[in-house]
Amino acid sequence: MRLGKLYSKDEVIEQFKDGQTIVMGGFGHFGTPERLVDLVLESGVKHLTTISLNSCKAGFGIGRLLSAGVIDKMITSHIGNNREAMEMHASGKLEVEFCPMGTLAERLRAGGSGIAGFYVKTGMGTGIEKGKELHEFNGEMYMLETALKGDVALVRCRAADPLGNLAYHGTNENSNPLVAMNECTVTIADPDMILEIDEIGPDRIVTPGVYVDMVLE
Amino acid sequence: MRLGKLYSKDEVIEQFKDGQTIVMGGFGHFGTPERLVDLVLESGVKHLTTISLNSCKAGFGIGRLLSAGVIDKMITSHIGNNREAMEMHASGKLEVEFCPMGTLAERLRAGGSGIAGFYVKTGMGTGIEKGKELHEFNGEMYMLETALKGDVALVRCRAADPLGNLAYHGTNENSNPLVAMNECTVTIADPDMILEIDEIGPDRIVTPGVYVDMVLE
Amino acid sequence: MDTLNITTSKIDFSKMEPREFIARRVAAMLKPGITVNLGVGIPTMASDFLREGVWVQSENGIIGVGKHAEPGIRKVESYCNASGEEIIPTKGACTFDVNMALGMMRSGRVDATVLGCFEVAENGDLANWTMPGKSPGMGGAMDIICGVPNVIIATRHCNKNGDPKIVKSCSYPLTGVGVVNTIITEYCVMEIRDKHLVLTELRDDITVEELQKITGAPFEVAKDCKEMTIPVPQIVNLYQDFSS
Amino acid sequence: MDTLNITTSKIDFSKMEPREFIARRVAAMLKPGITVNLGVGIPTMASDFLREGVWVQSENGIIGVGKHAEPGIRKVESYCNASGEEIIPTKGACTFDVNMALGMMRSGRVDATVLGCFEVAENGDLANWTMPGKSPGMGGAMDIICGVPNVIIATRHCNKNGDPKIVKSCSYPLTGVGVVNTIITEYCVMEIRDKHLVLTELRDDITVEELQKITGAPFEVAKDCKEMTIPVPQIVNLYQDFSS
Repeated sequence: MRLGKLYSKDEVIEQFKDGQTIVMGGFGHFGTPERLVDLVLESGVKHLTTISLNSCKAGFGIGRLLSAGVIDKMITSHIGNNREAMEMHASGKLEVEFCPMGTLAERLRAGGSGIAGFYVKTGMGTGIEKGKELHEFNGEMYMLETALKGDVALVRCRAADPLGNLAYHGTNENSNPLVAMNECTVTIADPDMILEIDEIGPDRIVTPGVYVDMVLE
Repeated sequence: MRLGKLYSKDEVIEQFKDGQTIVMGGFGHFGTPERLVDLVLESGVKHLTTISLNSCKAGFGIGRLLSAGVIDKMITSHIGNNREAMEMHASGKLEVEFCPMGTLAERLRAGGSGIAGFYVKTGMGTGIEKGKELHEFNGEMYMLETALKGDVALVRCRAADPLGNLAYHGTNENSNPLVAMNECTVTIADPDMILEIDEIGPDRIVTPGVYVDMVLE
Repeated sequence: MDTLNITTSKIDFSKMEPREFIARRVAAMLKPGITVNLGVGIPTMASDFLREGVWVQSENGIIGVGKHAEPGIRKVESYCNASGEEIIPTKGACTFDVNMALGMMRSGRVDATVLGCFEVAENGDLANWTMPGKSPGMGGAMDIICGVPNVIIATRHCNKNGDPKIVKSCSYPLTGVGVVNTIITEYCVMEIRDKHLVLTELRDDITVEELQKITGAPFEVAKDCKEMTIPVPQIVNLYQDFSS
Repeated sequence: MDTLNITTSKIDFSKMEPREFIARRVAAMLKPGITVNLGVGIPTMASDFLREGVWVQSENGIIGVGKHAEPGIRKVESYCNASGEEIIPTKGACTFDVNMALGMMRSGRVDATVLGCFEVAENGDLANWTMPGKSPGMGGAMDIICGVPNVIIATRHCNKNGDPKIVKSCSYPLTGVGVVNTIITEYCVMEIRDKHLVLTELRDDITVEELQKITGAPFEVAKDCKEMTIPVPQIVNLYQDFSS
């Protein structure tokens, strides 16, 4: 019998398929699910779309998938700290859909909490509002941003328990709780440590296990 | 010289004015800022509008303001566990604007994070969508809900530090972090205990001090 | 949401307070491994009778609502359920803000909810938030049912005037449209299938004809309609994976 | 955002790397008690030179960014700034998710931000996310400037081709419309007042005429235009209330 939501490497690898949209936590090389990136690479899947805050530093997270040539398109807010990403984008080898970081984060949250869309002022007047629905509230114009969902969510966390409850540490938290919330087909956590039930504690758990399908052993 | 954001009873009382909209944390009699309710009553202000999840149990939180006759209007999701509120409402002595609890909570968050409005399915087809803007997303209808803001936010928390960083405990958390986030003129915390700077810890702080104006000593 | 195939024992229903009976029958219906939201009233009573391994979610911000606390055993009340009653959190519980609690339900992360009602109609419509002279409000109910796939109504069969709560069409403002899957009263269990009521369990001290008289809408009797009983709880392992 | 009235000391600018000089001047401008967001590049460098009591917010989810960490002093990298560089959190720091980090800025809880630029126009327009052949992306910049009241640009005066970055009108796609308040380069401090540039500080090794030649838009010289220096840091109390 399985012990809660703890899964082996091989069971996790089975989740990856060609053409999936992968939502990944992390900022720069902080809080990226490196063990899960290993497994994506090991699975040999291709033509991925990724959703992440940025392209990570080369050699970490999304950056490793990029180097392996398995990403067709990135939805992200920033690739400036990864020279390879900048070059692939400039030469047309990589499609990048830019979205402001706060809007992207909010869209991931919306796509994990039954909110279809929301209005923000972010980027009004810059041109990114083109093609979006605009709405006036209290004399100011806002643009409609819609929920974003992926197929597989990859989450890095400090601690997990067998129920899938997760806790984060420092700025390695970054987008990970939002990625974990997002309504993907499968949500997989890569914890630094696996603790016993109740060891994290009710107040310290940030992502309840109800959001998490698998914890990589 | 003032020690951070710690304020005395008298300084807090000065914040209350007739006709204000008070946003208050709490659910039932759990996590209600009772010391701040004392001060609202002591201030003698009247004709308040309150925004809260529910009307609390009689003798607690909003319920005490209600008994004192200082509330003209409540924006809330539930008054069923407070007989006095039910009677005042039924007899026309109290105006109640009902809003589904999740929508209300989300509106408080929106009103504290630069989001003017958002679309949810909550209540579609029940009649509460009347007069609201509807929008179709992926073949389903959603209604537009708008941000809600108050004048004074009253927050109960487990711990505060002199910088105004707050932490919560158990289900006393409920709406308190959302109330603390809400863009009010003044946000006041009622902590069970005041800890030294760094005692709560970076990971355990739920409401950063940047949201909080005053901590009641 | 099937009842587990376990030993059942005969209980003398006539001596049990109807609300407790309903709460016990609801509890027996909830399968270990699921996460269930329990609403104000009879539903929260069910938490005292649940099998281990059933996770109770409450809209005030917790997964892992356990039994009701004995008065006075602790100094600081820090955990409550949807009815605002003090509870003991279970092992493995976690708490969060109400925004996450309701967002979790809107987005379908909670398997089932048990709610009370003023009226429930044969087409699955639910009215439980306002009626002339009595408006408790919707609380989290509207948010809950817009995402939770299995909506169970736990209610007395008739209201205080003796009128049926199960009706052809709701006369009070709706909380949800066509959302109810199952109704549990002190007399029976009914399922709503294709906008019609189907009786699946009936107490042995009431006949189908008697039940029809106190029910405001026609119902079909399921071929495999059973006697309404309360199965004996089963001990389970908290770590167990019930998903398969 | 005035410079505090404190002792200033003369520094030999000619020996200081221009980026460091800019970062130091930015740091000196930030008053204890404020919360400031520091963007990628020169702005994050400023955190090493700040006075105590200045709270640095970063869009990756922290208030209390301290100095850069020495490489290898800790095994687990758990705190970084907007540039993805490891930092030591200050006393009183707190961390949170990026949603709160950006929501906090959209809703005006952060007093100021320091950002880099490709171009900044005399009317306060800012371009710093995409240009032909180079598109780092906007990161959090668009979210930040839509709510933060004081936008400071910290930048080299000219780009790598020697062309002015301060222009009459931005030629690249905008990050923000009319949002910039202050520009700090290795030569000067300019304020944008009523859609015009006003020179408020100038280094003593460059003349107004020379500065105009490398600036792509006309500027007015403030009556009280001062020599550009770096005030010496002042020690303050973390608990102090600077709001009054």
